[in-house]
Amino acid sequence: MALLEVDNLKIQAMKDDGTPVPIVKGVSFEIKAGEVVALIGESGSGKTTISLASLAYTKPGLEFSGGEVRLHGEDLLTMDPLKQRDMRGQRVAYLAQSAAATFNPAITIGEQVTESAVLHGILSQEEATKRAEELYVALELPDPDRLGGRYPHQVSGGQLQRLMAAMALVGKPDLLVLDEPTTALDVTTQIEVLKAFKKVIREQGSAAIYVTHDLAVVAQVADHIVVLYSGEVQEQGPVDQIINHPTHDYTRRLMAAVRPTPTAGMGDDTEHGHGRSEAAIAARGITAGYGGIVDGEPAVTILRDINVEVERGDVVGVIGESGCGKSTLARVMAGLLPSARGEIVLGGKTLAPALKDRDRDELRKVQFVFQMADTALNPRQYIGDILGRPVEFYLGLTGQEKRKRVAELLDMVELPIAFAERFPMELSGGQKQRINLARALAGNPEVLLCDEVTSALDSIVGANVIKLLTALRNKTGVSFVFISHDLSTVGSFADKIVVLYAGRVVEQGPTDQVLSPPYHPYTRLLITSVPELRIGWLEDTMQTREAAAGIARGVEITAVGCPFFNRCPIAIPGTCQLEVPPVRLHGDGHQIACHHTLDEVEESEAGPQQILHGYEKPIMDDDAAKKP
Amino acid sequence: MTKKPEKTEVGYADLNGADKDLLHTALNRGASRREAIKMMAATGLSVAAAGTIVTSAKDAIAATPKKGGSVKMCPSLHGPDDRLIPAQFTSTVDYTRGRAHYNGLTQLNDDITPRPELAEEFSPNANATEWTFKLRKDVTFHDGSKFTADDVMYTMAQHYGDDSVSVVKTLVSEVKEWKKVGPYEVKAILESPNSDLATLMGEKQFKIMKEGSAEAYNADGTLPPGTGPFTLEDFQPGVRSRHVRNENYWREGANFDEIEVFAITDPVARVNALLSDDVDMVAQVDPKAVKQVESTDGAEIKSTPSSAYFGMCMMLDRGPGQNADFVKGMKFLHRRDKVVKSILKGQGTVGNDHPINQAFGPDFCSELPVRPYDPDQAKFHLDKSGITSAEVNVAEVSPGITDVCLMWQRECSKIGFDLQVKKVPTDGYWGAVWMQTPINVVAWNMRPTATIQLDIAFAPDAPWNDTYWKNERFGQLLQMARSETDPAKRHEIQCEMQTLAHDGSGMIIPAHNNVVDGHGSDIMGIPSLPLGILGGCEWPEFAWKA
Amino acid sequence: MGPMIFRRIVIGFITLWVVSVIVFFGLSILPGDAAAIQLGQAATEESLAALRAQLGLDRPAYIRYFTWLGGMATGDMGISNAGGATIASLIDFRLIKTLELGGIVAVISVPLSIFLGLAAAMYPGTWLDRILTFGTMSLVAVPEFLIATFLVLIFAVKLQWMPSIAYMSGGESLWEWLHALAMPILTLVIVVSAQMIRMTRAGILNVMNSPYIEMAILKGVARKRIILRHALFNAIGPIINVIALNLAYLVSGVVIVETIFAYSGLAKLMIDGVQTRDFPLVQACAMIFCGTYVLLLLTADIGAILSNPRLRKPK
Amino acid sequence: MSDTSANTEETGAAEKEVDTIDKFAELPDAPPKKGIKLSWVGKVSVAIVAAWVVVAFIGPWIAPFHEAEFIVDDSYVPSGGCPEMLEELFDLDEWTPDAITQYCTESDTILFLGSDYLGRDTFSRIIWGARTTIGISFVATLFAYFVGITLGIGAAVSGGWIDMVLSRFNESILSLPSIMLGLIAVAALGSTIPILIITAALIYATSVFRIARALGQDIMVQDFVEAAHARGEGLWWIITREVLPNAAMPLLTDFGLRLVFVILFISSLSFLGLGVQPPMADWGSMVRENMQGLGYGSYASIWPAVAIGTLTISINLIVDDISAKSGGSLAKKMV
Repeated sequence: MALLEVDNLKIQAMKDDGTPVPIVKGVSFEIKAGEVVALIGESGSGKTTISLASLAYTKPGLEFSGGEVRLHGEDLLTMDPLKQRDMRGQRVAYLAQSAAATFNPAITIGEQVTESAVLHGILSQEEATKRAEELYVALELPDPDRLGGRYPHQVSGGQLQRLMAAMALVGKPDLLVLDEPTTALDVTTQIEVLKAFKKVIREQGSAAIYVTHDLAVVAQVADHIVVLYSGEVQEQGPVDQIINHPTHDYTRRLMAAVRPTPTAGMGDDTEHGHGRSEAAIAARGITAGYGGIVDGEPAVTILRDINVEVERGDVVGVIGESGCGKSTLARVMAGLLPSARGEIVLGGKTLAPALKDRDRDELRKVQFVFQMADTALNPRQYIGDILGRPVEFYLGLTGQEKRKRVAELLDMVELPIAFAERFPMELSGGQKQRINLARALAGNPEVLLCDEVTSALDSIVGANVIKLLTALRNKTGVSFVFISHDLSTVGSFADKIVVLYAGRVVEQGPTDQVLSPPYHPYTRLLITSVPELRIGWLEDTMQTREAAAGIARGVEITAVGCPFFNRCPIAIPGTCQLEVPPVRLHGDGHQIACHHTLDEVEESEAGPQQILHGYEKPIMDDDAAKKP
Repeated sequence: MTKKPEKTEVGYADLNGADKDLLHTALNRGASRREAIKMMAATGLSVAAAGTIVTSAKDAIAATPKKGGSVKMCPSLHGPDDRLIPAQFTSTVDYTRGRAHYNGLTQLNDDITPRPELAEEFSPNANATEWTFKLRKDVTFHDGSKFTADDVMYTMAQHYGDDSVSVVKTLVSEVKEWKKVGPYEVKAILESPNSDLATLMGEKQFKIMKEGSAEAYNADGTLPPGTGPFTLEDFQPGVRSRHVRNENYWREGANFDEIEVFAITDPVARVNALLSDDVDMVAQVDPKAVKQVESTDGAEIKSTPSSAYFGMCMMLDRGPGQNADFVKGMKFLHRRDKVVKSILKGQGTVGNDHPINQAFGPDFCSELPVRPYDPDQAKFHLDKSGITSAEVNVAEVSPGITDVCLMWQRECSKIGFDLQVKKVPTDGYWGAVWMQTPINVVAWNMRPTATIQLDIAFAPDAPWNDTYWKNERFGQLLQMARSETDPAKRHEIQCEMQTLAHDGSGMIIPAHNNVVDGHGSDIMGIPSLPLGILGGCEWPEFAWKA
Repeated sequence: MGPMIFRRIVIGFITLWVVSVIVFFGLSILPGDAAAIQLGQAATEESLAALRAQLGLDRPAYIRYFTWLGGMATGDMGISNAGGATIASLIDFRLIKTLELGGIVAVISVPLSIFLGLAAAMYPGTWLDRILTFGTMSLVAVPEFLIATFLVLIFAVKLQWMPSIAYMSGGESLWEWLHALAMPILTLVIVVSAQMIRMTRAGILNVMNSPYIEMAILKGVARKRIILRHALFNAIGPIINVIALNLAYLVSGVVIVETIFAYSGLAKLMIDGVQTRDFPLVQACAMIFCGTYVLLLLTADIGAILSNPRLRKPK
Repeated sequence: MSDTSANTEETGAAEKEVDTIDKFAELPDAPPKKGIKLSWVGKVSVAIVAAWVVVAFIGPWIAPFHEAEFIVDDSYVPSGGCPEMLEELFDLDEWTPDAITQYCTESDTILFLGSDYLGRDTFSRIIWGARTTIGISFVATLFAYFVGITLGIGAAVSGGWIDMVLSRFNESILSLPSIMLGLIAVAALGSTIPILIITAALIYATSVFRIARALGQDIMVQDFVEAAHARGEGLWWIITREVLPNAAMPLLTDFGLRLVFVILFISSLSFLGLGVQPPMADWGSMVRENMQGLGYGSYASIWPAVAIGTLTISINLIVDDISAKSGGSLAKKMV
């Protein structure tokens, strides 16, 4: 008998006027012990709702309207509430998408991790604490013995995500529910978290529901896949069948949306007719940061003498992990954050560092597109007003003309004119992002600064936004500065890539050259971290030594030396941490900042090298040992 | 609530023998106060009147005072400005403390006639321009020092001179100087005759202080010693004072072992405190609460008819008051009996637009008819005046005054006159509103004599002539009254003065309010001097606890 | 946190100064001065002049303000304009009384309110919650003096269980003391608790939507623990703040209760001061009230910081 | 979801997928919004408030007597009493229900809620009072919000020394007992209705200021405000179009309570002998002036209190209902 049987599950929402809206429309699937089943689909497909049903839980406003969810043959939905409570955390455990939000800021990590196990009387506090520490080790978390005493805000996002796993596993549940556990993470971090999850799941031998929209990720962890769209199962089957021989259209669309692995030649460097004579916008020797500025040095320095040029009509991709300063760069260009040193040049004219000192036309030419459309759009304004304002503000259009322009804009971002009468909250994530873009385009800008515009979106939606951007660029000849932590997205349509690390440019140049050897070691790490839609890819990458660099080391912003030193597999001790690496030129405009000569770098990339990942580490856990 | 309001002024004394006996036997039989009142009311008396009668009856049959017991007494006001210097006494709490702590040269009987206190003898010369006071020799202050003429000289000096802050300066302005005749004899030399000086000396502000004690008090707060029936144990301005019986008092002395005096400013709370038996005596019971108190066992009302009055001042020198017809008309718009009945709840007597009433006995001009409520005449005069609207400034200087004005306002509106009632805060009223705005309100306590009562606010040269009514004839009459000693003649003079005020002044006096206080049924022997709360604040030395 | 506290204290003094200026102007626009009020009806030109001279009111206002300010700086609160007692002697007794009453009310009402507030938040939508919400709302809507008088009529006049006034001759035993204070305590507990219960409930429900609460539910954490361990610790900041404001009210705002129960505390004293135009007295009270207010809010903020690890242990 | 938006999904997509487009449109986060829905409690409350507002407008025409009319000579006549009864009976304990039925059944001047301390009709005065009380408190509260919000948001937006000055001043006012401030203002300027309104408004603006300022500071750091900054918008636009609309709801939830405080504040002024000018009826003051009657078992001071209660509680219930979504929902999931 299967561990969990979801049988014709129906869940509905109640509208204000009391009419029910079906959210999950009769979904059935089952999970065998030790098996990982992936629920995939984009937002609104009901995948999270279904996964929560396995804890007999619905989000407020939703209710079960039919079907059964049987754990060991016992229906959870009709179970007595107190028994449901006991079941939660003890037999079925949940890992939420954003650990940062799901950890209680006021309680120590240790207490939160051990809480459910102790409350359900599975373990005593001592045992629980001990087991938690073992799990920290297994999950390759730094100083396990002291971690428990710290508070959530004191550890990094990647670590929190792994701590969630520990929290879920501490009670040795039969079933784990993982809800998009890696979506919010940098690729480099994602890899570790995936690896850690996979390892512990295998060791604990517990079954799991893995909810995601990312097929590539699924390919790494799942045994069985259920493809969902708007609360209905489109297709389900073993992982290789779905990955390799998808039969259903929707599945194929998901496949299509998966980002290709960044490789040379994927970049879009077609000439756009207009000459590359002078830069649309350029950052010259920018040093910037936060806090009071003392002779060109901010209290907290984020960026250190950055030089970036954006040709007319080009797309420049700025890439790097969170905290590397890529957003800061955009903010400096936009004038939101005045630089401490250096200058921003717009079409040959030097701009005032601070926003308030730039005139309206300069402001119009450089537009900033915020990462989160949800927060970037005023929830209390109609789309029509959100778009109308810049039109009025920059172009001085009013009344009929204004409305006409708004219609144009909506059309430009391929949304129906009717949307003008809607509030942002009545749009989907992707649509909001389009509005966000449209607003930036309203004043016919010359440069668009896009800050992680696709990161928060599902793969399909994200892919569509990228298509839109490409189309817009071709249509309007606007130059883009496209900021992302996702190399493949950037690689897929940027003419030029700038790799930032800890506030420094470690490598930049035309897409092809950046994506082909020689790489800066960090670039290499990024490239190899992008999951491939290939079963077993995770294991393979884990063998290569670049991954070693990824393991649990924070980004450190340093004034001297090469910032990547502490993660670099080929670091030269005594040199790298002390001297700023020289910039080495390779072909036209391709620069790599490294102490090694390019040849050294190139040959260092030869043949993978076996290193320790902790797979081999024995786990101090009897049960784990007993398991096959 | 009574069918015969005009009988409210009947007192215990007026009862015929039969009624008296009836009442006495009932009370001796142990009839509860309420039963007794019912009984009297049945004979057609108003409840209020019956109440007063029963009280006095109880006093009359009350056996000899009992010593002992400690009591709490609550006036309506106190504050950081509580004083121990008689010359600056302004509030009942001061008066009460003063009475317990000090003595005066003379003391007043319930009928407001003086009797010896610290002065064992006092006599005017033939035309009352010179008064001699012979002082007792056996009196000592609480600190043991002997009381002599110097103390009297010292005290009286406080009421003279430009730097004097005495609040009764003007009352004794006609005294040219005080002379120390011997160690135990003083003499007052007057510019103009005053047959009432001895009575005046019984007033609260003229209590005798020990020489130099005022300065000491002002300097470092050393409590001034008194000669009074109680010694001051503890005194916290605005909080409370505790007085213990003075065992080596120079005469029989007080009955209570100890009294505590502190104010409860909220009228409702004050009554509740009495009803819940947390305090023994409360001053100034709101007329509206009288019924409530009387219907509660263990608590009683002491209501003493007095000549204290409240009224509306139409100032004759400004605003509408300059128009004689306006003033005339306004005086006709008052249902005086209704004011007594529904606002004072019977705890008062009808006023006749002059400050004197029955409480002054023979000096009251009973033959002057009470001005009727006559809207037609009022309308006639007001129309003649051509004035159609006016504004009266009201502060609750006496309970019910605002309501009286509201009633007035209604009557005005009925004849199409628009009278606005503007309520203003009590603090600062006397300085900023009274005698400033064209129409305002005033309240006066009863004074020791009809002459003073008339003098203080109606004399042409009086600093407090609050309607600016300057009548020479009235002035002359006052002079005559001061020196007149023959009651019959005096009555004539008084009557003429009262008639003049009744017709001429800008003062509307719809009613005189009784002194209405409350006390536990076990408190006996409270005097009935109408000059202030609880028997003119004379209770400390004479009241006792059964 | 050290520098923050220091900064707040400095700001506190600025606030105190602003208050003194406000009070100064406030009193100077009132009709009549201490002398006029004192002599009242009996005032005459010369007696007024004499008394003004005696009280030093003949000096220009700004001089009086600065002399006061100077005195204050050296800790001398001056002499009462009405009565001539030293302000200190008037204050200290009443300050103690005020603190006694406020203290005991706080001791009762704060735990009570938090308990009931939590109870309501723990079972939202249930009858318990409905009754508490409705009850507190009604009590908030009823004038203080009505509540007080009502209680007096029931417990003092009808049942005669408790005294109708909070008067003490001194030397009471603790029990007598409590008995004498029973009514004002009861009244104030009702008045302030109503407020604090509402706020506690609201504060808790505010954080109840957070993902970590949902997570706790999904971990099978019991209702009680969710509220007490997960929600309360995150909601405590605002709750402490409301408590602080209510305590400040207990010090400065209870004039009505003090009047009805003839309890000589500071609030009534200040009103008397205003009504007698007793500038130094009012100023002194204002300083005390403002000081308490500033201190309480500072304490509240410190409490909030201590209760929030983000602020307590920065990364 | 409309076709146009569906089509967008496919811009430049591979041929083979063209047939699938319409089936898989992007799903919105939320359905188009409906108007506010009220629970039955909310509806009842709205009805009550509406009723009071109507009374406030037409009161003088529907009240049996004028607010200042002296109907009977006696204070605290019980509910249903009438002048006829008082002709016969003058003692409290004779005013029994039987007596009332005996004397007043066919009287044409019945005092439904009895008489007040001056023998005026409590019922009529409550009806007249609705006008005064609701008028004053609403206007004062609105004014308080106007001032508090303008300054509060202003302080939050402009920051720097403006914020410092405003905050200090605000703190100072807050730290002083409101009743004393009221006393000073009214004693100095007189207790006319405009003065009362302004005084109450300014006193309660201080607490609105605190809330508004805090809210403002939160909203100011939102992306959409920064977007407006980046666009080059001026202060005025940012305050009125970006910040205010988003601060409105949280501020509204406080309105009900604030209103109660204003009503209570006016009544506590009447406790010090100030408050609205007589004979004008104001609920708070009516409670105060008739308190003596409690001793007689008269409800003359309870009825106005009830009036205050019904109004303020209803308002709070409405507000709660509108912002009810706060928290309760998840909390109900607790076991």
